[in-house]
Amino acid sequence: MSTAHTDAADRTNPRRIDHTLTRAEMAQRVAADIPSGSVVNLGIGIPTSVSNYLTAEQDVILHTENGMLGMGPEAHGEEIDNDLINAGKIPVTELPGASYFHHADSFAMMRGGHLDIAVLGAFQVSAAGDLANWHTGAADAIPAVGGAMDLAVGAKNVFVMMELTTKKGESKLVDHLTYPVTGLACVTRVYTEVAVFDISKTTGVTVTAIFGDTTIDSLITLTGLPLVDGTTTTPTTGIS
Amino acid sequence: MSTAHTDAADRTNPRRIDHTLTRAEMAQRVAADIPSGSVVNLGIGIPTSVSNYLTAEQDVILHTENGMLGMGPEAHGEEIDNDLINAGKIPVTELPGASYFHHADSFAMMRGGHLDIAVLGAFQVSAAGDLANWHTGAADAIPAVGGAMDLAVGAKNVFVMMELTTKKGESKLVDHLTYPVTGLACVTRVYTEVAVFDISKTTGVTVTAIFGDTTIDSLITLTGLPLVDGTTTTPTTGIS
Amino acid sequence: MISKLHDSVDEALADIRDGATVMIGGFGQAGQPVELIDGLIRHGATDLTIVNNNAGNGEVGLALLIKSGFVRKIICSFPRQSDSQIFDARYRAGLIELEVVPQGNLAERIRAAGAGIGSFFSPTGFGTLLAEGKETRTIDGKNYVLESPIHADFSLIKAHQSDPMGNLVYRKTARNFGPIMATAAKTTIVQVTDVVDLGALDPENIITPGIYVNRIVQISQEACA
Amino acid sequence: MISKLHDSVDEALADIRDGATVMIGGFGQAGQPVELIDGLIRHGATDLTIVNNNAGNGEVGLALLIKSGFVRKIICSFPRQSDSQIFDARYRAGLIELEVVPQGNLAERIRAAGAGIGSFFSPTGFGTLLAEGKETRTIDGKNYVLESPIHADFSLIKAHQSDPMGNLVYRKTARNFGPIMATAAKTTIVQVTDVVDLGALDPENIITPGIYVNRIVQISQEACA
Repeated sequence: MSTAHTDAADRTNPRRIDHTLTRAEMAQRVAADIPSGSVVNLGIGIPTSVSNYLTAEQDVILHTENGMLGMGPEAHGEEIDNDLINAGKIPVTELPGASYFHHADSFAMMRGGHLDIAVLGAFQVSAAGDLANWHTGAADAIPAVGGAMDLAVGAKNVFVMMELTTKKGESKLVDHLTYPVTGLACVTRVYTEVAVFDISKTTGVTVTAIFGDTTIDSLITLTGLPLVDGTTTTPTTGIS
Repeated sequence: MSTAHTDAADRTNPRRIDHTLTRAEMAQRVAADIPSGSVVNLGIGIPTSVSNYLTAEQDVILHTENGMLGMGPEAHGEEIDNDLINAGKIPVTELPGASYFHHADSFAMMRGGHLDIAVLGAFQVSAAGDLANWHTGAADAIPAVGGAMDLAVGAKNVFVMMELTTKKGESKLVDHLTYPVTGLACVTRVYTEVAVFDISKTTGVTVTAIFGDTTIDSLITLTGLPLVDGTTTTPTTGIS
Repeated sequence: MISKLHDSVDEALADIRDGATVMIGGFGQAGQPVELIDGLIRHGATDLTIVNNNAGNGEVGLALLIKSGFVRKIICSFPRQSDSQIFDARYRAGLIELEVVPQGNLAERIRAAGAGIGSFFSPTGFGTLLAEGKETRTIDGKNYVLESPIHADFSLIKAHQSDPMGNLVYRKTARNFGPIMATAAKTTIVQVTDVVDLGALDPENIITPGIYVNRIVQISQEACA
Repeated sequence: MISKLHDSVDEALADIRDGATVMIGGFGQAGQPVELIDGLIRHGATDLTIVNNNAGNGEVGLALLIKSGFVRKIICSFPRQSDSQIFDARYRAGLIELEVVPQGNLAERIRAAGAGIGSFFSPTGFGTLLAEGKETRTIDGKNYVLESPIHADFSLIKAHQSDPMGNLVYRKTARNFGPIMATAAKTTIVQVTDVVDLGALDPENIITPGIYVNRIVQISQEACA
């Protein structure tokens, strides 16, 4: 397990894959990394698609901050009930063992540290785990935050799913945020199409998986960060 | 209505009665003064007996701080259910429209000002409405407070039921408390066997009813307080 | 028994005065008191402060209330949406004041008002634009922002069933802000789909005890659809 | 599906270590987890901090735990009762530490721990002996005392029914501290009268969602009587 694999085409090593990931593959990878029995909140947008890849055996319990645990898949046709929606206001279903509660109880659950993982999108993540995902900072933007700040500080682990670069080619994993902060030192893992990064107060940013023709060196150049190569060591779950 | 009645034997004036009140009569008087539809918490001890004199037409809703609204009379025989008790840990019954809730919700209800009246016992009440009813202050006493401080600050109106004097003949309605305080400026009315007192920030202490051969002058002498004689004026409810 | 049932929305809303703070329940369509909002528009009270999760969608309901110029200020977590054009336009024109509050702080501040809490330290928002100017404190190594209760004059909410005393149950995620808004207002007005007899609701399952509800208006399912 | 059911009280309590803070539910007999308390006595962990409304009655349960010398400190609202002789004696002998907390502050502090609140301003206790040394503040003309959350390592509570995920319902006033204590501990252990199948509890009526419950032990009604 501790032998270094440098062959990008080595398909037996999930930490080195020979193509960059599609969004679906990213979601699939996030889903596979969620420990059995976890309580998870999937943010609006791409993170929602993670639910498509969770298996029944994983026994993951989905929380939606508008007041439900045990959320099931999106509702279709006659299943649709306008009183049963997720945080993205999309009709969903209810699984056995579900429960409903009001908003204060729902956010107390989050803020009190009772969710294992929140999966969120991001504009930027810093090397210290600071998250920016609520406000572009544009002068004419109308601020709107929803539950983003609560999820950022509340969940025990915050996983971010994002493209690593902006349309202009700038890294979204940065030394210091230039977008307005959502939460400080909260992100523990970042999934991108070219690599997965773990963020730790003690060891900094570690690349735990790498895809396509990306190299550690190219990531260091792109991000300007002193990245640790964790693609050749035994992985840990990194979940607290 | 505004004519002065000085004849203590005038039985048509409930504000001047020719005998001092029994505890039952005190409870009856408190019950009669509770406005229709009020939400009321009756403290442990003598205040509990007020419930015996509430009429069905009054539609009073009883709160018990261990987690219930719509408490009914004490349970007897086969009615007894050990999971259904009041704050004095006595088995009670449930009325139609009752509801149960946990301790934090129950005290939030109280602290948030949603109870109209709390009826409590007291060691002392001050002219400013300060209440002492939780601690004798004795050096060897083990302090125990229960919900007394929460009720004192939480209910919109705090009615006290007590004998006016100690066994030594000292007034329990005082200028300043000598017992440890339960709550400051919280008592709005005091029912005793010899008189009823209303306490107001603006007008001070007013005697609104007087019993037996008690006189305003004898009450002023006993309490050492500048009492207002309200036994000859049109009463107001004094309930906020 | 005292019944809190009112015959009409208009009667139930009659004493909402200009300048009132009004909480409106709902998250998306779920729990939204549509008929009460429409009644508030007819009622015409102005200079309102509205507390809601959003700032209106499309051209109806809260958006129409805002369009009518009745709203001086809105306190919400998520004003900007794809169809929040009415709010957006008035905000950009400087015609409406906005206080953006993280959703969990919004809920907890409403709860604090109903629970008699003076203020509380919340970890949410620390170090962000939304905490600027607020008192902060480090407690056991974690950073917090001091948040104040949000009180209201009126809460307009929607529930599923009520008995005549105002004991309420909700349906699924339509519960959302209803139970806490009911506790935070001087006067709570609820629209319900069903009114049931006293005693018909199981005391174990009542979500909002009737003492938090002042007025009930029944809006049949058909009218809602 | 992951089941949280344990076969025995002793197994469920096995990892409670010396020095732990343990919340124990119940108000009077209602909601008191009698079998779990007896198990805690058998288990023998010492130097415990116990959070309960009272400090034991008679010679059984919490009183016996105290008599056994296992309790270093108790946090409660009402220690002194007609039959609290065991606590009284140890307290007067200086053998047990006591923190008296007004009952509503006790409940709110437990809730704050579960809800991630750093601290909060409560009106209860202002100007009293129980607020001595605490920070105070006047907010909108009203006086408040700053109160801190009470966290626990373990909560031992009693509920009426559970499903295998730990979703709980309670009975009448036996609900009392159970729902909030379940949220405030790292590990919550519940004794229930009935275990029902997954899906048998109505999601609208679940009082404690299963994510707050770590271990379930069924104690049949007969054993409780």
